Amino acid sequence: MILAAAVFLVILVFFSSWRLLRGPTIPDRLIAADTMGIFLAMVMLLTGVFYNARLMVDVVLVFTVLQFVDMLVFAKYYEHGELFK
Amino acid sequence: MKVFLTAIILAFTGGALFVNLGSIPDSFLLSHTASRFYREAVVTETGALNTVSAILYDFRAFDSLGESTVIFATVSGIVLLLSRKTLPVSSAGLSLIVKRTFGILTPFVFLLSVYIILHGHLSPGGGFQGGVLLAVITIIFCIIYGSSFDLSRYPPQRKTLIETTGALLFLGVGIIGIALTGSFLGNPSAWRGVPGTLPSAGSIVPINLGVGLKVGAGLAIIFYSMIQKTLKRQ
Amino acid sequence: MIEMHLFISYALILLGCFFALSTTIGILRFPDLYTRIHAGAVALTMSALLITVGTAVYVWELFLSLKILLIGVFLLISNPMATHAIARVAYRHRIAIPVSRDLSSRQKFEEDNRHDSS
Amino acid sequence: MTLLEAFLLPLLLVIAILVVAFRDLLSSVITLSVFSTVLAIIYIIHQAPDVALAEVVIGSGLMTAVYIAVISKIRTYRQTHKRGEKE
Repeated sequence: MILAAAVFLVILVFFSSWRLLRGPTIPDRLIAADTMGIFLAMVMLLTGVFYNARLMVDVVLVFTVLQFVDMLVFAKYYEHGELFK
Repeated sequence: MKVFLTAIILAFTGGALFVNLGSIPDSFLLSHTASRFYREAVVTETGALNTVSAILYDFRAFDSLGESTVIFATVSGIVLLLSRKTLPVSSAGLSLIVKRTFGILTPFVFLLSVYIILHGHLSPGGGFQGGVLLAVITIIFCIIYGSSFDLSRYPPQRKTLIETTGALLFLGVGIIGIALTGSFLGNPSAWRGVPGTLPSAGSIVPINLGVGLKVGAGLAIIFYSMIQKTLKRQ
Repeated sequence: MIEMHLFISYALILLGCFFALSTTIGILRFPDLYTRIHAGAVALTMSALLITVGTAVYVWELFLSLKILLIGVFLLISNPMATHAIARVAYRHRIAIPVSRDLSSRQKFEEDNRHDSS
Repeated sequence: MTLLEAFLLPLLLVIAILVVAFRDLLSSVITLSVFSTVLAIIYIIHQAPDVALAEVVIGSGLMTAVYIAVISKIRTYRQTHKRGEKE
């Protein structure tokens, strides 16, 4: 059941990559990458719990923090056209 | 013609790699001598539960010292290339909501990095990963509050001080190893403790701490030097 | 008792998968950047939160469940914030124009931009 | 090869092709962060949480910021160069 949910989420990531390919603007791609990142974090959590939960949860915790910082870096870059103006 | 040739070469190389990967037996690797020694002797010889961390910071600690020297050389090169005579660029950040939220979240990130550094011998992680998370705090300050905030809170001199402290901690543990066990970076058995508890695993914990401080401060210096603008030459 | 909490966790994960499916449909089929951001903020946060709580119930140990719930709490804070930053950038710098039938929102967009640039 | 891996490896291939195929550098960097995430999941499936943590931390956290800083430097150099030519 856990693995089935993970496989389902991976299939959804496949479909979301279409928006990453065909987004008309950069923020579309950003939203698609954010969605894919959180789906993949959930896949990471589910597979980690399936295999050996005590070791793998830290990876997901670190990944959510870094994903958030990533999105803000992209937003800052896109706000000014460069990282600092 | 060129595309055709490229396709043939790619298909040939891919097929060869695939065949090679398929022919590796699974059980052969783990029954070999070195990996069997690591599997059996890690807990009794070092007291650490995390085998990767034990290999990196106990059996091959001299190698890790060389790696941290590489980071030191990289930081020196980047600071020499991108000159220090620069302006603190901007105080413009993101919107107020993001700033307030990160006022709550940044101590959490710091706590997470300290957890990953100090639990390097028990759970996945260690000095390098936690150090990169420490460097992410500088990225957060520069991105969200503007880089003048980062300059006022953590000036580059203090980052250099932290980096040097980390390197000296690493070397100091090595010299204590000479005094206690007779070899450089040796793991003194008096510090070993009960495996599985937090104050255990001998010299792995202070080496993790030193590597974490060094990597965090070094990568923070690299990022801070890269986002600055150089002064225009008048 | 054990089967009971397994049942609850499976139900929560299944509900989270439904919300994830609706998120993907929204991201693929909505006509406009801002509606896509709406799908990516609301439904995605709900899906992530439900899957996290379901996994925490599945594991059923005190500290491990608390650590997994910490991921959920962090996602609850972080994901709306990231989408807020992206939407704000896109609106302020007129990267994407909202597609709508009625003219009032379009006119408001134009007025905001004129007020911004002047 | 498990069922999950049978779906993840083609996803890795698709995303790697997307990274190379984009003309825009920013889109490539956005896609590259997704690539490192998928690679981390494959490491987790192969029971290597230490490597997965390093991959997540470097590929998704640090390298993105450094790449964006470098792209920002390149763009500003190009703009100032163009402006100097105009004058």
